[in-house]
Formats: sequence, C-alpha cells, structure tokens
Amino acid sequence: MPDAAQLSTATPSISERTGWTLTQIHAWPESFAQAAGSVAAACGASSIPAPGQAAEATDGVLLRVHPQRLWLLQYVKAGALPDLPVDQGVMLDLSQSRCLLRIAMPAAIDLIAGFCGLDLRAPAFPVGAVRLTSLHRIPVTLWREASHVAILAPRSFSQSLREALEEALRHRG
Amino acid sequence: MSTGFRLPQGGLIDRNSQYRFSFDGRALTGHAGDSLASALLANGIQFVARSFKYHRPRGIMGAGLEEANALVTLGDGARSLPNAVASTEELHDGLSAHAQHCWPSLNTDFGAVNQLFSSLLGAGFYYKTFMGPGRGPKSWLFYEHFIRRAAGLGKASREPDPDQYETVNTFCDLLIIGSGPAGLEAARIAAEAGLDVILAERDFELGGALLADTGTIERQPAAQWLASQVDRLSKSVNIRVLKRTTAFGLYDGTVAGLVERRDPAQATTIPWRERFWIVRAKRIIIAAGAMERPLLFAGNDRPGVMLASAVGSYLNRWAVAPGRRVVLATTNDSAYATARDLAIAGLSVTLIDSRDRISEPLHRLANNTGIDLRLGQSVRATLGSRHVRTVDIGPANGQGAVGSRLACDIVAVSGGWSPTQHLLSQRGVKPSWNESLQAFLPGRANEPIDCVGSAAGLWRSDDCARSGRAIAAAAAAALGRKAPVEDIPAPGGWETPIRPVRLASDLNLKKIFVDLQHDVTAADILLANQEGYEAPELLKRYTTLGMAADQGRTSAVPALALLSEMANRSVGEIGTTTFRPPFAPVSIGALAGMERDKHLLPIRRSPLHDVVADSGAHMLETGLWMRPWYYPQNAETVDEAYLREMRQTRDAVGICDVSTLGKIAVQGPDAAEFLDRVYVNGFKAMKAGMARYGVMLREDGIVMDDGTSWRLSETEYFMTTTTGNAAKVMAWLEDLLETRWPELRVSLTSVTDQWAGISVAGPHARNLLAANIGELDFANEAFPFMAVRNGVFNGVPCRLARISFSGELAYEVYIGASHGPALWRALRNTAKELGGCAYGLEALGALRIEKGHVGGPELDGRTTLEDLGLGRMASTKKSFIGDVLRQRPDLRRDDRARLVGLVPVTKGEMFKGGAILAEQGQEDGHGLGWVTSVTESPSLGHWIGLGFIQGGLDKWQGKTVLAADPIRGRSTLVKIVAPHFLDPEGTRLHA
Amino acid sequence: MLRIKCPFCGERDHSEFSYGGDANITYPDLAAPMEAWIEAVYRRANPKGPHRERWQHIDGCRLWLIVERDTLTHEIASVTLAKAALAPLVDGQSS
Amino acid sequence: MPRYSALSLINHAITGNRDWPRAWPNPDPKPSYDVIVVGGGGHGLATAYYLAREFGIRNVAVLEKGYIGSGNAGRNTTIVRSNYMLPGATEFYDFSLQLWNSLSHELNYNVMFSPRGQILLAHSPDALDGAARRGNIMRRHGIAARLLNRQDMQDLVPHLDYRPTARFPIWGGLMQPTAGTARHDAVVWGYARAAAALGVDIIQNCEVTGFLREGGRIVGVETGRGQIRAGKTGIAVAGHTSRLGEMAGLSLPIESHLLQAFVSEPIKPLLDYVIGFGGHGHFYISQSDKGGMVFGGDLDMYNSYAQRGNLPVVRDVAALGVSLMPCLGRVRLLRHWAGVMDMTMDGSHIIDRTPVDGLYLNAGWCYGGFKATPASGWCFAHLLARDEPDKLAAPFSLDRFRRGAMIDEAGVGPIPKLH
Repeated sequence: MPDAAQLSTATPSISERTGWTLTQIHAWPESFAQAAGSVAAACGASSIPAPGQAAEATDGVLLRVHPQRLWLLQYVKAGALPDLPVDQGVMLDLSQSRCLLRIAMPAAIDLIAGFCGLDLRAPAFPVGAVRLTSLHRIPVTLWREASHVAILAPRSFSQSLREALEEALRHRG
Repeated sequence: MSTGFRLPQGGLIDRNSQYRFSFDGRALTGHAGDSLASALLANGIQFVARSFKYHRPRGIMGAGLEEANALVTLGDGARSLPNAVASTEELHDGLSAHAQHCWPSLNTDFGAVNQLFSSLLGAGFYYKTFMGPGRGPKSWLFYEHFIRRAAGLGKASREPDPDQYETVNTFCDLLIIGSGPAGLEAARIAAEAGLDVILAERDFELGGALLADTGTIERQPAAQWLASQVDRLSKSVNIRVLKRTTAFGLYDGTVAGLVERRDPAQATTIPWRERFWIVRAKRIIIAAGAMERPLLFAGNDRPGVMLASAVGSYLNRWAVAPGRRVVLATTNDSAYATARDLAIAGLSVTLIDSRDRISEPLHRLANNTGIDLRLGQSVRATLGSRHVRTVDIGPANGQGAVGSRLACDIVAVSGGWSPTQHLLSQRGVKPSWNESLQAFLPGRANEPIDCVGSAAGLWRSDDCARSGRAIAAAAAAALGRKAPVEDIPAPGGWETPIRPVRLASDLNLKKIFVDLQHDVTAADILLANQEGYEAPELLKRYTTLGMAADQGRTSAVPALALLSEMANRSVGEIGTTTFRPPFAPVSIGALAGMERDKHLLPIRRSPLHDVVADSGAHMLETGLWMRPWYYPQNAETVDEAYLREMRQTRDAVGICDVSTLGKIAVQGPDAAEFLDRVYVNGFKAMKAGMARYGVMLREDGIVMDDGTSWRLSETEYFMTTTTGNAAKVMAWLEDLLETRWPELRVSLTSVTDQWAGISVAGPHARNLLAANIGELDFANEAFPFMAVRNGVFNGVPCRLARISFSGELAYEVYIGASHGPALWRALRNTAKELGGCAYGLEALGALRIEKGHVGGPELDGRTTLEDLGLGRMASTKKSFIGDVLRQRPDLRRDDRARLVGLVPVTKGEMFKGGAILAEQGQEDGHGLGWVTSVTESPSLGHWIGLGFIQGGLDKWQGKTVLAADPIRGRSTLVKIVAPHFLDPEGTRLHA
Repeated sequence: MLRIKCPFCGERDHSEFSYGGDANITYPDLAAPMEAWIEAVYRRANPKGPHRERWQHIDGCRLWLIVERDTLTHEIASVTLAKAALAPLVDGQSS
Repeated sequence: MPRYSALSLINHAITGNRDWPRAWPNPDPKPSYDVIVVGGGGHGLATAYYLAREFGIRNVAVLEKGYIGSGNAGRNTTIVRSNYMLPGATEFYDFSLQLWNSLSHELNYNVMFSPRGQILLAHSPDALDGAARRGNIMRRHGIAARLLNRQDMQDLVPHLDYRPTARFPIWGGLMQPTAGTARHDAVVWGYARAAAALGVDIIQNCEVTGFLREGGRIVGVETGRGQIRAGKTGIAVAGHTSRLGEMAGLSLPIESHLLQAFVSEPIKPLLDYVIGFGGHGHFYISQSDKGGMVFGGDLDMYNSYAQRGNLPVVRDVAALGVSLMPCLGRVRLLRHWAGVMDMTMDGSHIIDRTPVDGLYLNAGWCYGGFKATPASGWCFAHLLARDEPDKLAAPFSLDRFRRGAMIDEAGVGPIPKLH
C-alpha cells in the first residue's frame, strides 16, 4: 500500500498523489494477446484486464483503456518492462502527462455523479472497475478502489478539475 | 371583501406553528403545511392579481399547478421571483409576496382602462395597425416601447442570481412521476419485485388527490390508506422518494429531466436553491393525475370563481372555507364529494348539474346533506366587481332565458377532467379524444413509458390504485422480475356520463375568458376562426391562447370545445397542439447547475503557469488555455512591454512558454507513410534526428493546420500542431487511421501535457542553452538548423530542436512537465545575465510577423497553399489528403487574395488588423483584400503587417493601396512588399 | 439523451461522443479523379429514417463507431466498431 | 383585400368585428398552374408574393403539407441582421434587410420588424480585429455598424458579466443598430394574405408525394389531393429538402439537423438589444414584445428530422446564458422546441436551377433562414420568372462546390454540423 508521505491532502476527501510512473503499451491487433501477456507477467498482474477492468499489479495497477492499449501505473519506481519489438507494438512514457486525484468513498460517488452520466450504483461500478469518461468536460480515466475512486486527468486540467470538485463539495453542504 | 376563513379544526396543517408572511405589505400568519394560496384564503384574501391585457381583478381559482390567475412576485432585489404561482409556493416563515403587473396598486390599476376598448383589442389587433406614419420600421419602434412595458407579467431582477444550483446524474430501473394512489401502488409493487425505483412528487406532501379525499379507497379511509403507504415508503430500501420535485421533460432513451426545490425550512442548511436531476431510467410510469377544467360563462374570471376540486382541497387539506354561500356548477359526478364536504362543514351549498338525471346514490347524498340540487341547469353569467356576488343560471342546453339569480360568494365549477399526459405528448405520442368521457386520453408510446391512474383517464381512486399495481407488475415483468399480474381497469368511472354545456347564443362572448392568463375570450376564438386561423396551432399563435406561463393547462380543451361548436367539427377531428418541455417553468440557473461563470468551461494551464506568473507575466485567456501575454517591467503598458521584449530578444535573447502547442506521439512501422499521406510535403525520406515544417489540408483542399514534426527514430515522430487546432487535428488523424486506413500500423497519443516547452530565441540563444543543458554539443555543425538533439538538465533528459518561429537563432526545449519550472528558472536567470528577458504571446505574434510566418489570423479556414505563398511545399511525388480538391478551378485562379507584406507609405503612420485593402478612392464594396496581423517593428522602426490582396505580389508588389478602417475612423496608405520583412536570407537562423 | 452502447465502454450519453456523419460514404484513394472526391465530400443521402452514421467516443476510449439510428425516432438499432480488426479485442467487455 | 389600419380597426369594432374576412382563402387545388411552389413557410409564400407583385405571374399555387408556417418559419429565434462579411453574403442579406424595413407597408400587415440593434460580442483582442473587419465591410456597403469597447458595452447593457474572471471576458462588440427582431408568424400570415389578394392559391394540408415527369422534365407534382401540373416547380421546404430531392433523383450537399429555440416566461422589459456570443459555438438572445426571453445556441449535432431537441444543448445554452447574463439564472424557461435545419457544406444557402429540367431549388438556410425570408422570396421569384438567377443569388449556385467557390463564413469546411 502507498505510504502516507506521497499523499498531499487538500480537503478531507480529495487528495492528490505524486511520484508514480505511467507507461502506455499499445499493441497491433494480432499481437495484443502476446504483448499484453508479457507485460502483465512482468508487472505481477494476475491476468490481462478485460475492457472496463483494472488488474492489481505489484505496487501498482494495470488498466485496460483501449482495445489495443494498457496503462501500467506503478506507485513506486518498479523494475523496467521487457522491451516490445515494433512489429508487436510500441510503448510510451506518460508519467508527466496526468495528475492522479483520489476521492474518498462514499462522498466520491455523489460528487462524481454531479459531473458525468456514469452509472455509479454499486453493481454497475464495483471495486476494480475502470471507466473512461469526462468530468466537467475534462476527459478522465477513473477506477474504483476499495475505499477511494481514483481519477487520472490531463495535467493541464488538474487545477480546473480540483476547483470544480471542491466547489461541488461546498454546494452539497 | 374578505370571504375565506380558517375552519376551527381539521386539515394537514400544524396549528401550533405560526408562520409570519406578508402580501403587499400586509402582515399575515399561516401554518406549516399551508401553501401561500391557502394561507391567503385563510386570511380572507382572494383578489391577488390583475389580468394580462384588460387588467381585470383576478382571484385564486386553483389549488396546484392548474392555477392560472394567482401569479405574484416573491421577495425583492436579487432574490425576487416573478410569476410565482401562489398555489404551488410552500409557505415558510418570513415569506413576502406582492402583486405584480399593476400600477399604481392592485386595488387602483390604471391598466383597467383597457376594458373600455375591449372591442378594439381583440385577437391579433396589433397585426392590423401600428404601421404608420411613414414606410420605415422606426414608427413600430415607437409603439413597441409602450407595448413592451404593458406586456410581460412580473419584473425580473437585473442583479446577478446569488443562489447556487446542483446537478445530479442518476440511474434507476423505474421512474414513477406522481404519488397519488396509482403512483404509490406502482412504487410498492415495483419495489417488492426488486426493482430500483425513484418516486418523484411535485408537491411538498405525498398523496396527490388523496390529500383532499374524505372518502374511502379499497374500503379504507383515504387518510389512513395514505398514512400506511407513506410509512411503508420510509422503510423501503429500493425506493428513493423525491418530494418538491417536478419531472419537467422526457428526452430520448427514457431520460427524464427533474428539478427539485429546496425545503424552505432547510434554507440555512442546504446551500443549493434547486437541484437538477438527470434520471436515466429503463422504464417510466406517468402517474401525474388529471386537471379539472373550468366552465365557460360570462364573467367566468371574477375573483371567487374557483375549480370545484380546488375548493375541496382548500376545505379538506388546509381547513380553509373559501366562502360561506357556495354555488357549485358541474357537468359530472366528481363535484358531489366536494358538495357533501362543504355542506358538512356548515356552508350553504347550491349544486347546479347540467345533466337531467343523476344516479340514485348521488341523489341520496344531496338530500342527506341539505344541498339545494338543481338538475339540467348551467351557469350563464356572474355579477360583482372585486368579487363574485350573484350568479345567473339557465337551462344547460343553452336554450331559453336565464332561470334565476342566486346570491353567493364562491362559484365552484367542474367542466370535466383532462388527464395530465403532457410528458407523453412531448415524446410525440398523439392523445385520442374520448367523446363519452369528454377527455383526451394518452396514446400508446413505442417507448417503455406508461400512463396510470387519472393520468390515463381513470376517475375512481380504487381503479387508480389497481392500474398502478397492474402497470408496475407489467413493467417488472418486462425487466425480468416476477410480480402479481392484475388486469388494467378501463378508463372512466362515473356512474352517470358527463354532459358538456352548450353556450347560450345570447351570451356576451367578450366576457367569456377561455385563457384566463392571456385574457383570450370566446370572441377572440370566434374572430380567429372567422379570419381563417382555425388550425389549432394557427388559433393558438394568432390569439396567443395557451402561450402564457401556464401553457394552456386549463384553457386548451375548453378552447377546442368552443372551436368545435363554432366550426362544427368534433374535438377529436380538430386535434390538439403538441405540449413541449418543460411541463412547468424551470429556472435557467438550475439547468446551468455549476457550469457558469468561472466553471462554464474548464481552463487548461501550462506546467509553467505558476513560475511565469512569478516572472511577472500578465495572463490572457485564449479560448481553452490561459497563456502568458506580456511581462511588464515597472508598469509598462502592453505595447511598451511587448516592444521591449522584442528588442531584447532580437538584440540578446528571449525565452517563451510554448507548452500549449498541440503535441502528438506518432509511433509504429507505418508512421512515416501516415505522415506522408496527411502532410502536403514529404516526411518519409526525412532522417531521424531532424525536424520539418509541414502543412496539413482538409479534404476540400483548404489549409487546416501547420506545425513541425520531429523524426525521433525510424518508427517514431513527435508532431506539433497549433494550440487552437490541437483537438481537431487529433480527432481527424484518429478518423483517418481507424476508418480509412486500418491497414496502417500506427499508434497516436496526445502528449501535449507530458512536456513543458520553452522557446529560446536570439543571438545568445546558443550560449544560454549551453550554460544550462549538459551532454549536448551546441556547435553549429553538430546541431544544425532544423536538427533534433537530446540533452540533460539537472540529470533529467530533455529534447531540443533548432526551430525558429521568430527568425532568430532559436531552439525549442521540451522537458518532462514537472521539471519545467526548474528549467524555466534556470534559463530565466541566465537570460537576465545575457541582457535577455521572457517574452509573451504578444511579442511572439509580433516576432513571427516580422518573419512573414502565417499564424491564426491567416489560417482562417478559407485559404489555400498558394494563397499563403506555400504552393511550392506541395509534393509532386506522392498524393495527400486534399490534393485532388485543391485543384478545383476557383481555388487555382491567379486573382485570388494572396499573402503579402504591408508597410505604411509615411513612416510614422500605423494601421490595424481588420482594415480593408482597396484602391485609392474606392470607398465602397469588398475592396481588394484585408489586413490580418500588424505590429510595430522595433527592428525596422515602423509599423508592418501581413494581409491578403487579390493577385498578391505578382500584381501589387511595390504599389500603394489604401488600408481603409472606417469602423475605427482611420485610413492609411500602405505599400505592398514581400511578407518576409527581417533577414529574408535567414543568416540569423543559420548562425 | 441518445444512449449509445460503446462496444468498449458500455452505454453512454451521446454528449460523450462526436458525430462523424454518413457512414455509407466510401472515400476514394488519395489520387482518385475529381468527380469521385466531389461525390464523397459533398453529396449526402440525408435519409428520414434508418441511417448508418459514424460517431467517435471522444470523451471515452476515442474509438470510431458505426451506429444505425433512425433520424426520426432516434431509435438506435446497432453499434459496431468502425475498425473490424478490433472486434475480437472487445469481446469480454464490461457492461 | 380590405386594408388593415387603425381606422379599419375602429370601424370593425363598432360592428362587433363580425365582418373581418378570411385573411387568405382556403381553395381546392386547380389541375394546373404556371408555377407551383412546394412549401408554405415564409420563403415559399414570399416567393409566390414576389412572383405576382414583381414579375406579374399570378397563376401560382403554394402547396403546404400542414398549416402555413408549420415548419421552421415558426420555430426560430426571430433575429434579423445583415452583418455578413463574405462577398455575396453581405449583399444578399443587406438586400433582405432593406425589404424588411418596409415589409409591414408592402404587405399591409404589421410584421413588427423592430430595428432595436444587434451586438456581436468579442471575447479577445484578436476577436476585436475580426469584428473590425466585419464592421469595415458593412460600412463599405452602407450598412450601419459601430465598434464598441467594454465601456460602451457596459453603458448599453449593464447587466452582462464584465468581470475579468468571467470565462469568456467581454472585450467589446460589433453593433449593427439597424438589425433587430420581427414576429415570425406575422411574416408568414402577411405574405399569405398579400399573395392571396394577388390571385395566388394557398393550399394547406396538401403533401407532395412525388413528381410528374414527361421526357425527363418535371411537369407537376403528385399530392395527397391529386395531381397538379405546372410549367415550373420550385422547392422551398428547408429541413425536408433532401426528401423532395430524392423524389427528383437529386442527391444534395445537405444534412438535416435540429436547432433548438428557447423562450422564458413573460417578464417586464429586461433586454433591449439582440446579443450574440462571439466565442466558440453559438448563443444569441433577445426579448420578445410579449416579454419572453428568446434564445438559442448550437445544433444538436446529429442528423435528425425529429423536431424535438435533447438535454445536452439545453444545458449548454442555459450555462452560456447565465454566464453572459447572470440575472438570467432566476428567470424560468417556459418552452423549448426544435426546427429541422438544412445544413449545407459551406454554411450558405442555395438558390439555383437543378440538373432536372423544370425543377428549381431554394434550400440550405442553416441558421440564417428567417432573416433571409424577403430576399429569398424575391430572388427565387426572379429565378422562376426569368429562368436565370438574379446577381444577388448567382454566387449561391448548386455547382459552387464543384468549382471550389464555397462561401464559408465560419471557415470550418465541409462539415455541416459546424456551420
């Protein structure tokens, strides 16, 4: 579990995490199974996550964000991934391109429901579910952890998104 | 003339609570559970408004949303609310209301003089006059000034709305609208079948018609039945009950729009005034009840004329007797219960029934309670100025003279009932006219939406309860659940059929008000029909019937009945107009929710946002991004600052935040082939470690965007686009790859936010970078123009390209976004030491004008490659997107407007972007072209600009034309020159 | 709200998507004759009834989809991936 | 036709308004006419009126499938302006404005054209330059135009949001003082009454279901009320143009899109000008004479003939309205509905012959149909009478896309939804 030092808490239920790395693995259709299999194995994930699913990895999580794409989020600098021959796919470091916010449950569900048309009822959004949607017109990747909802948002939008979420919190009283 | 009073006991009000409120400054009191209307009546106040056109005195006539007269303004200043319907406003302590649309006061309103000219002010009179004097439109402006002040109802505040609104998106299996017997039973059955249910009720109490029902439902007293239902609801786990919540619109995909009003008692604890629910349901059940229709007779708009059901509600729900001597006129059985309750309460009741025969039980009811029953009769007219005093009755068939005149202080009327199926009508489902019930019944929707209870034309509460259960069971089954099946009761339920009243021929049509809120009279409908506006929609628009704030809730069917009598076509044949959302007026602020002022749209910030602000940048918001505009030193203006920034950059060195440029990682074996197909110039032959400027066309051959692409390896490019077109280019490239060229193995990823980008330009650019970036040889030969190299800053890898937008020796440095601030501070300090500075957007734009580079104002979505002087970039060895359609004849004409440079003929003069280029003396027409971008040029010592002119340099180089700018009162003689003002040979670039 | 069932992300409001117009157009190759390009870029059937059209899930997985929708009732008959080769990769999709 | 005037109102009032005649008769269709105009909206009726009035052709029928004005004529936000910038568009829309100025007189029917002034806002320095160019083109065509800075704006409309923290700060605007609004229904009824008085047959509830052909030439139409022959047939059914084009074997550069309009409950005067948002996307607002705030925004952005809009646009329009005019938050929306717009590939209309002999096309009005009504009718009448387009209509030919002579004010290319 990530240690407290990395969590800077602004308001009680919205916090930002830093110090993680995000690697995108994009494979060609016919070589996805093989490429994804080797990545999953290398990062300690039990299986290749299906669409809309996240798979626990050692000190991180493996997200399926596109039929041909995996995002490996590692909270602590883990070992390098096996290189991927270009005729199977390509990799890209996106660590600097996002911010990672976490909103504590149960406030997270109500708060997010103010910004997007996702079905957040328990059966439709269980722990481990990954959703690609937009919050306040900002494209985000969010997934359900045990006690939080995590949100990866483009870095340039992070201040705008936080301000919107915090104002929504005030509105709810 | 006060008539109403509070009964000593009864009603769903808390008699211990004392709510202080005021009407037109008069201090009054009411109780918790009162509406503003019930509290006013309890204080003997009935006359509360003036009518729209004739300013006739108007009183409370309804008990809910069907109220057409009692519109008042609540509060004042920024929190005032015009056109509030008194009968739907929940009373709370401190509520202040006052009359509207009357001057100087409610009692003495000068507007009432209009009644003297009623023959002149008939339907559509304003189409027949106000056209002169003269032929021009100015005369109408004069009349309009007065008409606009006379029109409108309440007055809206011009202060910003101080309140907050919230938005909630939610899902459910079944949304039930309305909590009468049908809605409550539907919720119970659906929940017991395991469905996830939302029950929305507009009122602040659950129960609908049951709240005023003194009878029984399923052999239980209505109040007791209701209490047990409400108790069960509070214990149910999968029913969410939303009180004070109006379902205003049904949209595609069984998505419903609801607005919830805050409980006034919680105004201090709940910050939002209204909450906008967007409910995505699998199925919807409309249990919104039915609305009673008024009767048409002369003077039917006088204060004291009320709907019978409203009188029943005030009596039973709020323990208020609206008057002491009640004449109750009905065409159907529904009014008898109210007659009985009035009599039991000790009031004098005369019951006028249009029918000649009624059922035995109703006879017994009338006799047992001392009601003076008169059959086969109907009301012909009323008398009384501020309140009804007498009513004339006569045979219901409209034949024969007035029989007798009865003294009274309340005329309660029931002309039949209209099922509330507005929401279904919004879905395009046409209702069907049922002649025997005299009502439009809802049609079948081909969407999972059902009407139940009196909204489906069932009049008895037992039938309503059963239809709720039956339809809910069917809904549960449709969603794969089990529920006890019941048959759906047939519409109707009266023992004796309803009998509509025919208008007596001798009545004064100008005194029969069909649409109370817009003062539309029977005479207006006759005139509209006579003049050819007889289709329902034409009738509505010509007379403005049903176009007021109540949207014809109580006037639509009576008007059609009148029209059918006049045009002798059946109401079913004529048909009704389409009801549009919203069902009831909705605050525009609630629809906007939080998306307003600062939060209207999110704003993007560069990773260097804070650090450039520390460097003294003034920011400018350019659509999506906030960008550094200029860096004033000791209170420089914009112009002083950007000119200084340009000088320092040209003379020494300048650094600029370019992080907002669109950046796309193009990876894969076919990346080079892909770029070759989208750019006009070739990218396949490029060596790794080089950058190239490229232009992209739209399919129609017009220039879409430009930017540089850097080849990082055999199979990876780093593409940059303009800030403004980044999102459009990304979606366009994804479209091409996925839908047209799926065979290409290419991966596209936006990396705009991954990199902080700093442009370093000027003679000292090399020294500045060399002092800060390690592991990189900056010598000209090692790092030539348009080359791409990697370096390291404080141990962090960064990527550089020797690209110049300013025409100086220049580089663009990209480093991981979080490391950008440190790099900026380092480069900023070195720049200061070298006599340089930071420059912003204004200077960036000016520098590129000096080099004749095209920017936003030139890429206006209408220019071709040749127009921009970039024709020679187009490859002839391969084809590309837009290559065919750019050959169309009009796009190749040599008299098209081409890019040129502009300098003032007299050195010191200036000119501006947006001026029109024209031959001297040519004062009008489109001229020859226009000025796009201008700046003062410190290097050249005068103003310079870019623009377009027909025939371009070939036709105009060296010649003088006029830069006409009449809108800003200026015109300047300018000479056409080559757009490349500074260092055309590019010696600085290659230094 | 049109509710579009994205094969990868599940059912979403149409405001998460960007409309791409008629899907029955086969774009000619880059060097095809002028008439073929004018036909593809400028002519539209624009039917009142069933219409095969393109949408991009721009706020989600950014995939391009082919949607069969009635332009009068807005009823959606089917949603499939524009790039057929991706279909096997979305079979186990979420909801 | 009996004249409408204050005097005639008084005379008829004395006799109880019993003898006002039908504004336009309701005849059965004759077997044939010289010209048939399909579409009984403002454009179709104006065409018939000018055919009779300007070109002396009175044996004309206007065929309307519902009641007159049931299409887009009654579903727009009633704005009349001529601040267009591109060659062809400037001249055409200003000719329309000149006709608007005397239209009530021409038709003897008060269309309530109110030249109260329209302001197009500018939200950045670059946008002010863009407004200046548009203003300069207007001035050079004798069209009144005034560039406003922020202070001017605050003087004219004090209750917009001028705070620098506003998401789209107001830097100024371009005002056309002679632009404004008009009563859309009155334009339909005015043209109908005046055309009928000149002998034109206005035939409602008469839907065209096909064309009659003889040797490749269109010689009339098939309708729900029998066959009607004509020397020339003109289509003016914006929104359903492709449906009639299909019957004639034409595939056109048009997509049908929903454009929603919104009206608030009636309130006392709050806004005296027409305000247009100058940033990304559309938003425009004015106040009707009855007191309702009338406003609209973008299309729903997908092909549709459904005449009812969806929630996302309702929210976007409300959000932009409240952000521009913060006091709008408590004003309540009374009604919203949608028209079906012909959206073309360059955002400009089409008035031209068609490749099919005997068939003429008036279509593609995108957002600009209402303000174009008089000029559209005049030019289409000229085309039908003289069999070649007037110089004002010439740039708006059907084959301009083949020639590359697009008239693209928005500069967004062949994407109908973006115009």
